[in-house]
Amino acid sequence: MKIPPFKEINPPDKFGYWTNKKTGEKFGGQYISSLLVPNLKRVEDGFFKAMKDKKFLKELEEDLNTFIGVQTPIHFSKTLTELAGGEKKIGKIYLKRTDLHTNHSHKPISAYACCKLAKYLGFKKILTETGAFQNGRAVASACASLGLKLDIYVGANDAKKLAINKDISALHGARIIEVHDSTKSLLPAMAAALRAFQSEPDSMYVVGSVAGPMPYPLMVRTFASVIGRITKKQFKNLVGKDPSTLFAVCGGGSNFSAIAYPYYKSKKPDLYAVESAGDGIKTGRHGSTIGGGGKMGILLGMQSKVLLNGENVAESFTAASGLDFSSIGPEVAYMHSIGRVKFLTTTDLQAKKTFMMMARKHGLICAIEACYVIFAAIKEIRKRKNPRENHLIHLCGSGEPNVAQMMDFMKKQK
Amino acid sequence: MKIPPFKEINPPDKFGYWTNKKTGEKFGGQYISSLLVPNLKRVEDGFFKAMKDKKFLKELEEDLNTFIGVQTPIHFSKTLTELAGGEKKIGKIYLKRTDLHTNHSHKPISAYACCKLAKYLGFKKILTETGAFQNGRAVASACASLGLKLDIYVGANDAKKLAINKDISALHGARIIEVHDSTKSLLPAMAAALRAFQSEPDSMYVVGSVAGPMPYPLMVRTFASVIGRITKKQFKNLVGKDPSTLFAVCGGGSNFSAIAYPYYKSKKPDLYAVESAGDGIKTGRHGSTIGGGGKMGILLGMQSKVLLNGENVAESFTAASGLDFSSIGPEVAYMHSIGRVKFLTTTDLQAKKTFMMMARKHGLICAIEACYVIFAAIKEIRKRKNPRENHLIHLCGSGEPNVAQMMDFMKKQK
Amino acid sequence: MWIWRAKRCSNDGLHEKTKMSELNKLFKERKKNKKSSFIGFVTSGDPNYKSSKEIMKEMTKYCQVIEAGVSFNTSTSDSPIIMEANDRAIKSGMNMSKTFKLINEVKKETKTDTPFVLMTYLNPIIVYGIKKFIRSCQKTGIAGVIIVDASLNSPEEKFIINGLTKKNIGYIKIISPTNSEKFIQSSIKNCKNSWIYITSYYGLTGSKNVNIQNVRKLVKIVRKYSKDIPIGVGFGIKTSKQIKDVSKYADATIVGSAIVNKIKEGTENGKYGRNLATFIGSYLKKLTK
Amino acid sequence: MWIWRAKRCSNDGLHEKTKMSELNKLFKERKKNKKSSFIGFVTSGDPNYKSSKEIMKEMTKYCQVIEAGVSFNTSTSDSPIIMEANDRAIKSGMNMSKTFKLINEVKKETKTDTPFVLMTYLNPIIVYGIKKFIRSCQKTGIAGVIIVDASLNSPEEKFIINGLTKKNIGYIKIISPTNSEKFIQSSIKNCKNSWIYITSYYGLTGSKNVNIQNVRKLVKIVRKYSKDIPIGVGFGIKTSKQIKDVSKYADATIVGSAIVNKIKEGTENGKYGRNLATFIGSYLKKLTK
Ligand SMILES: Cc1ncc(COP(=O)(O)O)c(C=O)c1O
Ligand SMILES: Cc1ncc(COP(=O)(O)O)c(C=O)c1O
Repeated sequence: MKIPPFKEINPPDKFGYWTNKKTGEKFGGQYISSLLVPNLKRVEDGFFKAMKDKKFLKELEEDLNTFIGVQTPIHFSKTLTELAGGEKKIGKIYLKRTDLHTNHSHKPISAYACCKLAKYLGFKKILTETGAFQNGRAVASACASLGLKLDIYVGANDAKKLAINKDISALHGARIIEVHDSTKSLLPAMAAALRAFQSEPDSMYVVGSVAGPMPYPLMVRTFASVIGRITKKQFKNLVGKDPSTLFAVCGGGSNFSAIAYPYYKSKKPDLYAVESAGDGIKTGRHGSTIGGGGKMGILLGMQSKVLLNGENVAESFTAASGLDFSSIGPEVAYMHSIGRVKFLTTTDLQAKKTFMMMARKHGLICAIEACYVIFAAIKEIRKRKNPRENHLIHLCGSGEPNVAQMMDFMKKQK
Repeated sequence: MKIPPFKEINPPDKFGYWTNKKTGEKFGGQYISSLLVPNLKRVEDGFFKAMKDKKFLKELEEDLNTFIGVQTPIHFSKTLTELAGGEKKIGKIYLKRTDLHTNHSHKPISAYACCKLAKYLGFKKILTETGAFQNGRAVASACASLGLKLDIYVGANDAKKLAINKDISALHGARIIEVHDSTKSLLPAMAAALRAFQSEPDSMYVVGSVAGPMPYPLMVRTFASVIGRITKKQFKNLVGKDPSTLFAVCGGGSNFSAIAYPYYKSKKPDLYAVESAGDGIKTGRHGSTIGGGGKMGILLGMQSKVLLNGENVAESFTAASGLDFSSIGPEVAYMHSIGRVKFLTTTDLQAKKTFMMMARKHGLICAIEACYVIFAAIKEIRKRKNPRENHLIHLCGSGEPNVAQMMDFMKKQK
Repeated sequence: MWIWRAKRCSNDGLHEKTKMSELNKLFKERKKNKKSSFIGFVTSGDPNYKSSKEIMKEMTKYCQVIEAGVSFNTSTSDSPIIMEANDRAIKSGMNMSKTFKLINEVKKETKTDTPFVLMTYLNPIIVYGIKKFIRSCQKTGIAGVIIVDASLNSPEEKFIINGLTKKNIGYIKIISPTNSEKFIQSSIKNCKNSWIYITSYYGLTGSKNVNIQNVRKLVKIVRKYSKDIPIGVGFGIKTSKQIKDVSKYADATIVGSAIVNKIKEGTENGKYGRNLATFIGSYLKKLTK
Repeated sequence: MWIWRAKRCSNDGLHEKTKMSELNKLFKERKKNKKSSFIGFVTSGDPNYKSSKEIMKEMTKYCQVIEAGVSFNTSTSDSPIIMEANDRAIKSGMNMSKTFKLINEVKKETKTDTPFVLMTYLNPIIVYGIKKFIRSCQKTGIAGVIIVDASLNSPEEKFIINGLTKKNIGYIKIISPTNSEKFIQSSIKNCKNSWIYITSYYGLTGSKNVNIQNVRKLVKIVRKYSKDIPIGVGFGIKTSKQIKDVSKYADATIVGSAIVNKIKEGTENGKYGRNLATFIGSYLKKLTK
């Protein structure tokens, strides 16, 4: 199948803002030091040029198809359908199998595409940040395959953790730089990568989600939307119409917008983004920017909803390293503010139990991130109780990186 | 794409033998205790019945397409093509991306299909053996998804090793049974699983390769050949003709026959099976049944080439747990004996260096098993030196299970 | 049938014929006296050559037949108990030719007429050489051979049966409760010159207790196809009471795992050689009284 | 231009006007005497409120202007040295309102007329409230504001510039060697009521040594678009020699990382309060002599 071409259906204004006309809230923008201005301009101009360059697009399509493997199936899940009440009560539940990509999540698409763009623009090196090396691994793989150097910035505390994807990033030849600022976790690592971008003119920064200063949120969702473009067509072929609901997890929002983007302007499906409620919203230990009452803030070059601790950005807490982010991408925050996307939350415990259920009953080792969305989806689908509906859940990654954590959980459950 | 239907082009005789007419050598058969006779009959009859049952085949096809994800791409590898000398010297090198399956190797296809057959035949439980839990994980995933119980037999020494696929098998709910016989490794584990099959009439044995008593070698290659059937059609669509050469690794032979089967009766491509030479054939520490001069023997219910140590089966040595087998499947041994398949060997060190090269230069974390075939293929393709050729390498799995081992190797290399 | 065999093989000399008749006579004679024969199984060379020889010598006092297992490291049908015995034997350097040597020495040193039956897998035979194997059986005076994984359709089995039959050596097949009548019928055909081995349950040796129900059923089926083929029963026989119960239906009872377990126990308590042999002997005495 | 500003903001009272003039006068007067102004940077509240106050008080003796950083934990443009200072300040409970309080107290206690410039990111301002921020600047007598991540196109910058201008408070933009002339021209426009900040290289504060080549080039470009806007130069200035070299081209030199490093050194050696302040003081004395 050819990848349906990209169509811009939700452009930001020329300054990079999505504006909620009713509230006046502005999402996005480019909040950066003057020193970063030329770098961002080079990336932005390059991105728009590349998106019009047929040769670039054709090569990218071939690489995505055969190197990343984006033509993943949609699986009709009898197990989940039955779990939610059965076809006669709730309709059918489908899983989009993004776990089957090279490097096993949605991240490799935008990581690869951004690195390909970097090469196209003549950059020799990539800078990126990572938490649990999910983005780190995806970028490292892309850089190795494209012959680019790579520095991965990681919080010193995160770097201490054992992680298979960390080792894999090293095997790909990436240089791993520990960041000792602030919470020594993802947020300062991202800030450090942006700072490095300000020092190394021959390097291009690649971000791990639909966040950061323009053009990053736009660029990442445009590249990542390959998933949604394929899915939309696949689902129509399979079921005959668009899904009634679409559920995706939301850390920074790349995973959500990757699949939901092509549906932004249509009435159907109902869009649900699921955040990690950590130990529970009330405990304060969570990663729910929307569900936990995040406020407008400006961080890492963008304006969006942010979890704040006074004037500083608050730390987020979640068992899912991929959801450990105190803000969300500006476009997703905008889509929420205009009411197109509903937000749900799942606690860590619920997600872990869902992981076990998926392993035991479905034969799938899902990324823990995906388990937040599966749990919330089943709950919501049960509520909707409509046998004529078709539900689509984004199974956004496979769970090898979570195995050690889940073995502990299994032992404790016994 | 629909999976091209199975056609029997290389049937064994009614007693389960492939006979080399020139030498009189017989491969296959059913060498088992009388107690196993009824069980094997039930499986054999069931298998032939299922292969004629349109409903069974249709369901299986859907599951393979959307649960296992068998429609993986063929990737034109610029990196390997250049490494081998460039298009102008050696033609083009393609990789069949079997690493993109659920559970990341070719094993899940036959594992899932056999378990599906077990369910179809009314068995409640599966018995299987495993070395490094590659087969164990594949069967565990299938059993979880199909609602079957599972006992995995594993040599006590193998069980001690840390292995992510072992943990994953446990997460899928499999019972893991340690075998303390003999070398406490794969071979006695396989014998133990067959013995269990003799004790539990409600359980069906599932084998990890194209080995064991009939109908297992036949059944596994028939199911696994899904890969080859898809590949043959894909390659024709992509390149316009069949490949000139086809390279696949060979432990027990399931991986080789999975992709090579549909080409058995045609002149093209030249078929190459690659074995592990361990520390080098001359050291005696290797896993090359053919390359290491294995003799005809009878083990685990079949007659085939075997590495012997006096009257006993010899232990094999290799860094690749998936190739740690002292024999090869009877059909592959037969194909070799009639000259249709050439055998090559790669040492552990060469394979490990290839792993590093693939990670660094290709951005892929390949199963170590796949690295044996990549190394041997490049070497052979360089020798052939024919710019009009198209080469196909079976990238049979992804290398997460090898990461710890390879990190050690990388550190020592420094 | 035996007569026909004897006739067909009459050119094979008296020695073999006598042996087979002896074994046959033994079963029948003891049956007349309402006594079943007792067959003791050990892995030859367990725990090592010397001790095994002493054990077998001791066994000739209590067993009407000795079944000697040939150790094989990839056995597909033995219980863990016997697998361990195989491991012990292999570790001590045991193989096919030493097995023949061992039995030969036992026979010579005890001057016993206790018949020996070999239990083995095909691979050791193939590696040793089929023809050589048959010759060695003949030379050593082996009375019968059980090949666990020789299936009815394999060319090897046909070849071996022919060879053994020519030398007037018995070929013994195992049947189990789940085998079809057709399979049982064919098996009996292959055992024409010896006896048939019934397993009392579906499973591994030593894993459960003998199942008399199954034995009765199987004997009935066997008798449907052969009035007089001797029947041995094994699997799960551990006590003298069980021996007596089974003997009501069988010409012979086979005890394996229980004896092998005793060897393990003795070995673990530091017994070797004669010491170990008398330990096994006193156990067999109790078992067979 | 300053006059125009003063006029437009004439209703804003004398206090602010005087301050701005003072700052402006300062630069010009010292320039006349071939003396450039020295701007010292510290993170306010580093290592804690009390010590920071003593340090700032001490700084009034050696600095013509004090640049006080508002700590922010997700800074996207500070060197690791300054990030650490931010961490120390945040840990000790520093925030925007305490920064105003601190500066207010320094001013009162020293009765100094040394102007203060705030360096901050947008987020702390937004959370504090933009209007409230402007009011507090006015109340505290802040002379100028640098907002690192306020971009030319953001509505926040426009809003803040307007507010500050009305209160006659300077707004300072940073430009660097890689910025386009167009960007520099727009930046100058935004700095009309204050001065423009030139970074001597492309990178982070304190990461390299000052690059005079770049400074000369940038000064030239700035002068193309404004004959008289005061120019401050920062990034990589660590020695009195470098201060003198840069002063040939600039109205002011800014030293940040080097001072902050000294604070770290002092703190690590157990110095706090006045003790730490005199330690910094003697360093500044050498640096500025
Ligand atoms: C498997 C998986 N799913 C979802 C996410 C969340 O993606 P995003 O942060 O862009 O929402 C991640 C992030 O690492 C991930 O690895
Ligand atoms: C990735 C991979 N490739 C190849 C093989 C070898 O397959 P076979 O033993 O059937 O030849 C294995 C076996 O585990 C494997 O896991």
